[in-house]
Amino acid sequence: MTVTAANPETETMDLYDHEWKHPTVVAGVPWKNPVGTASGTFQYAAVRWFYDVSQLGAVTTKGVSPVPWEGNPGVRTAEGPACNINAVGLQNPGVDHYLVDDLPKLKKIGANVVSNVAGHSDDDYAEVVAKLADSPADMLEINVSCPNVSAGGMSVGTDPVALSRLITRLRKMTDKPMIVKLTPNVTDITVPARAAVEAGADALSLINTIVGMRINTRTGKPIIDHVTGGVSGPAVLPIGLARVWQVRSALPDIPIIGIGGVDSGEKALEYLYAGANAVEVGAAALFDPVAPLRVACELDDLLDDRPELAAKLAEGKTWR
Amino acid sequence: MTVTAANPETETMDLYDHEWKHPTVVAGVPWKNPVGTASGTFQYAAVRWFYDVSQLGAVTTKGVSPVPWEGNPGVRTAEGPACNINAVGLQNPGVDHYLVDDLPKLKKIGANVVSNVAGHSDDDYAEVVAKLADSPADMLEINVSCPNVSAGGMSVGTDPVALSRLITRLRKMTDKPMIVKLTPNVTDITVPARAAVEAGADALSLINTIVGMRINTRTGKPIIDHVTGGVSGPAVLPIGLARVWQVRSALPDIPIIGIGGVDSGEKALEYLYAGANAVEVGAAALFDPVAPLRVACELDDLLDDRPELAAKLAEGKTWR
Amino acid sequence: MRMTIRDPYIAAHGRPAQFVDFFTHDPMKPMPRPFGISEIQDDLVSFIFAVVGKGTGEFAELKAGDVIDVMGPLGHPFNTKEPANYVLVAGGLGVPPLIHAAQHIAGDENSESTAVFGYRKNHFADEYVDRYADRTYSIDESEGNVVTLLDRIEDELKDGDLPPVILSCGPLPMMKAVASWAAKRDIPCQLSLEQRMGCGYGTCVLCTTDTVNGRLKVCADGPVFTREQLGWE
Amino acid sequence: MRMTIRDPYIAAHGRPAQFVDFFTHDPMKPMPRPFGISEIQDDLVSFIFAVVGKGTGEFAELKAGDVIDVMGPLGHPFNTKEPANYVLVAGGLGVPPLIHAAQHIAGDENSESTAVFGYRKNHFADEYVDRYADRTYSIDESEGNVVTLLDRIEDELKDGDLPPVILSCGPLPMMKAVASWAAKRDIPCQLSLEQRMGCGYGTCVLCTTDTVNGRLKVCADGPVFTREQLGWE
Repeated sequence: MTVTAANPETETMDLYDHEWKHPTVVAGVPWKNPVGTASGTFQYAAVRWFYDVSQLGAVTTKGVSPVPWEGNPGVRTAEGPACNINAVGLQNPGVDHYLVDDLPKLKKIGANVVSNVAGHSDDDYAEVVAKLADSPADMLEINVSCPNVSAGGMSVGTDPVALSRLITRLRKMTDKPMIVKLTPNVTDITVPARAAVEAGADALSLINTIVGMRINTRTGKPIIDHVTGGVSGPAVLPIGLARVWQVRSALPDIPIIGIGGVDSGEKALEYLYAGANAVEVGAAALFDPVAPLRVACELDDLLDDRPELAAKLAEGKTWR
Repeated sequence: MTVTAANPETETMDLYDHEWKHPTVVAGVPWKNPVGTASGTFQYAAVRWFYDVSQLGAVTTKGVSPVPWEGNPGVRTAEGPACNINAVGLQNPGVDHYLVDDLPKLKKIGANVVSNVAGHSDDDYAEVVAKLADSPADMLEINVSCPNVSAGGMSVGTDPVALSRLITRLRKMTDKPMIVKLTPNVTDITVPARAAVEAGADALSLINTIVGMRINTRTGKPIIDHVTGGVSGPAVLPIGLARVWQVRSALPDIPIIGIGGVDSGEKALEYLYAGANAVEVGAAALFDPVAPLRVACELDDLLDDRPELAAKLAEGKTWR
Repeated sequence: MRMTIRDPYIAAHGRPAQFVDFFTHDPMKPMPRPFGISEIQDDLVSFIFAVVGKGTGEFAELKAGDVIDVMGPLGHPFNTKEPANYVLVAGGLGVPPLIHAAQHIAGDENSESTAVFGYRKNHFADEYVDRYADRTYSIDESEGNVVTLLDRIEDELKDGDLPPVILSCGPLPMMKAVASWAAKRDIPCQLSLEQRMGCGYGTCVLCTTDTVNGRLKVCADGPVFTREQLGWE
Repeated sequence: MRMTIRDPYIAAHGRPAQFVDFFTHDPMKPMPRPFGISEIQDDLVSFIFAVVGKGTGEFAELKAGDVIDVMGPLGHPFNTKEPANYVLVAGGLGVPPLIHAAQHIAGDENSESTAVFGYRKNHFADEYVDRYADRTYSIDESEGNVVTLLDRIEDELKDGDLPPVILSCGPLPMMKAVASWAAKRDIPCQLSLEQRMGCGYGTCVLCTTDTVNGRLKVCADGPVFTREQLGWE
């Protein structure tokens, strides 16, 4: 396969023989570097052709539910200015398939695996976490943006009471480090952030996608059959940075994984200065399969000139 | 002054001699075309050199407060991918100055003027609305995104109870059509939308800017002295469209002015199909002074091929 | 628009119905644009596309010698291993991959091909496919559609030495009609689907289609599916 | 980097300390980049700038004959109407507008100019300003700063036939030091401020500075303010 990445810098960097200089620690788990994949944009079967994913700080796999989910029908994506809009609806083959397929394959090659958990009810989440509790997954990430019947059909991430109840329940089921992935579609993200941490979350990842849509001006109809979807990509960078800054200001000690618009080491660095311990690369991998590895290499080199920041990260601390 | 606009189409269109074919009506007020300026990006003294602003559907002036406001000190702006981030802090010379300067000048040239009202307390808003009630302003637009002491320092736009109280109070003070400009920084925008309409708003405009920030990776510090600012520009288009779609779905009859990322007639059209009666052009005017007029001309021509939509707009109705 | 790129890898490995992701140079349009391969000569790979927006518009403005970013070949090709009379049924922008299919089959002495192309107006691709197909039939909207043609040549297909196998690409209603026509006559039918795509290589799950085996990715599980897989009757 | 554009309007109307907004071709960077005019010859306008990011980097890669979008001249210029010995005190990227000031004053037989430039290392602008200024003094960080120079030439300024008027542009701490030096000696002082800008033409109110008359726009009310307006002592 001919792979020519969208970013010309890729061609001048040796991505495939990089010696990592600046590791980090997230909620007690060592990461080779502060860069992971964002859930929903990573399928091992597709990505393994492009690079050795065990070289990343972490691999966050697609959300798994207790049973296979088919996701949304029809057109699931539209493009916005400098962004992608997706309405996959968390299609996945279910946790049982994950436990015998993606997870063992990723652990076999030595990847640091964050298993993302999805559910449409508190019981859904509990069922998945119960099965992952004894698995070789390194960390769990709870996706609380899915519409949830236990929260009246709203996403648990927008309802701090429902969120607290859910995380309290899951906390009792596993000692694995548990990350809660927050949605930005709230008035004040520090409210669910605090609720998650007080209920036992070991770390927070943010932001999930922002609700958006496009319209086909030839038909006058929404491009995506589900009408709205989640916006991700370069366009959301300033919004993600502000949310990380806000949560870091409210919660000085909780590990934070910054997500949103990271497509270069420079942008990853912005998240670290905003108070994140690490970042995840999402939409950029749709435009450039090797983006997560490239970002990790770029960031590793940028940290050479920032020994103070690098030293803090190495100890699991952050800039702010 | 040499004016070469960023959009090459400008050069091939005659913006200065356009006969408007497709008017609209917003809350009973006729607009020559469905395109206005967005508050905060329009200063008559600066824009009048570029084009005849009376040719726009409406001119929404910068927010005015009871007394002059100095806004935020230091660096107020940063650039994001395909967006601007601003932290002006509503600097303005106050309502008394507005009543003897911008407003009479705009009315003298025949502009359709929407006067944007800002306040840091309910009394602030009331004082401004009282003075504008007897003015020649055609419509009022209430900016409820400012931090407000009457809402405990939060913006009234994020607190439906405080919003309802404020709009109920202002409603009694004037018969002028009153638009409430909603902030997107809420969990569910249909809640403040409904609160505003039930309290007497004649129309809604949305979206105001989204909280965002950038960091200078040389210093590790936020670029804007106020840390966060409001994101506007092409990047926010999908988010604005989704909010308009949601509000239109919840409130079938209220006039809506769509704002966010409009820099072409095509994008204005997306808002109209999403359910807006009109649009406002904001950040695009920072990159291209004639953008509002250009968008109006482009949209007017695009509506030629959409007689059904044009007919609805002409009657003050919408596509959805 | 016809565009030809020099890429020895894609030229050597590209098979009919596979596609190549093209990246715009406009960062406002970050998503790749997938184009089906329409012809391969030595290390040159050709594509035929319509300008539908500013993304594809950018490619229309390329000049000879320009360099662009591409990724491919992607997806699973038509299966043309069995000796057969491959009936290449295409409409609209489904035509280019079937020109490539004709070219590919022309290199296989055990099979032959019959092009059945439907156009809106201009029979733009006949000149290309004529070079490879053993027979070319085409029709435009003023006369009918591809099913009109299939009805016309049904006896000919039946009476041929090789069993007919339909390979089809085009608008969904056309492909469904073709699949239905094939089902009634028990003719094997492979369909190359179009869908609004994301990454193109199988990671984002943005382009799916419903099959009897569940919702599968068009980019990585397809774009070619059999009529049976799609459950079209 | 030195860049020259052909623009008869700007060439005819541009005055010292006025700036021109340059637009990138990258839609990800929609904000204009303001550059101060450094020299005007016939209908050619020159700018000197440092590449500080990808926005300015794009301009560094332009080739002769390329066309770019600009808007200008913008802002209020230095006031050089009164006969005086204009002392052009600049540092870093504040230097280019003062080359233009020297050029402008050279065309006025009633005034003269004295360039006082501070550099980090390389005295890059001496060759340009020498052509226009009546006297040029420059210094780099190894020897001191512009105030060192001002102290050195203080007597010369006092004893000259024309009264000294300081025009200054550069980093904020430098300009404050210059204003303070001028205040103590009762020398008039005009300062051209730099600020992160938005529109450049006065509509967005993103670039402000505190003055005794309140918070004013750098782009439209400035960039030149007197020491008294700024209240710097």
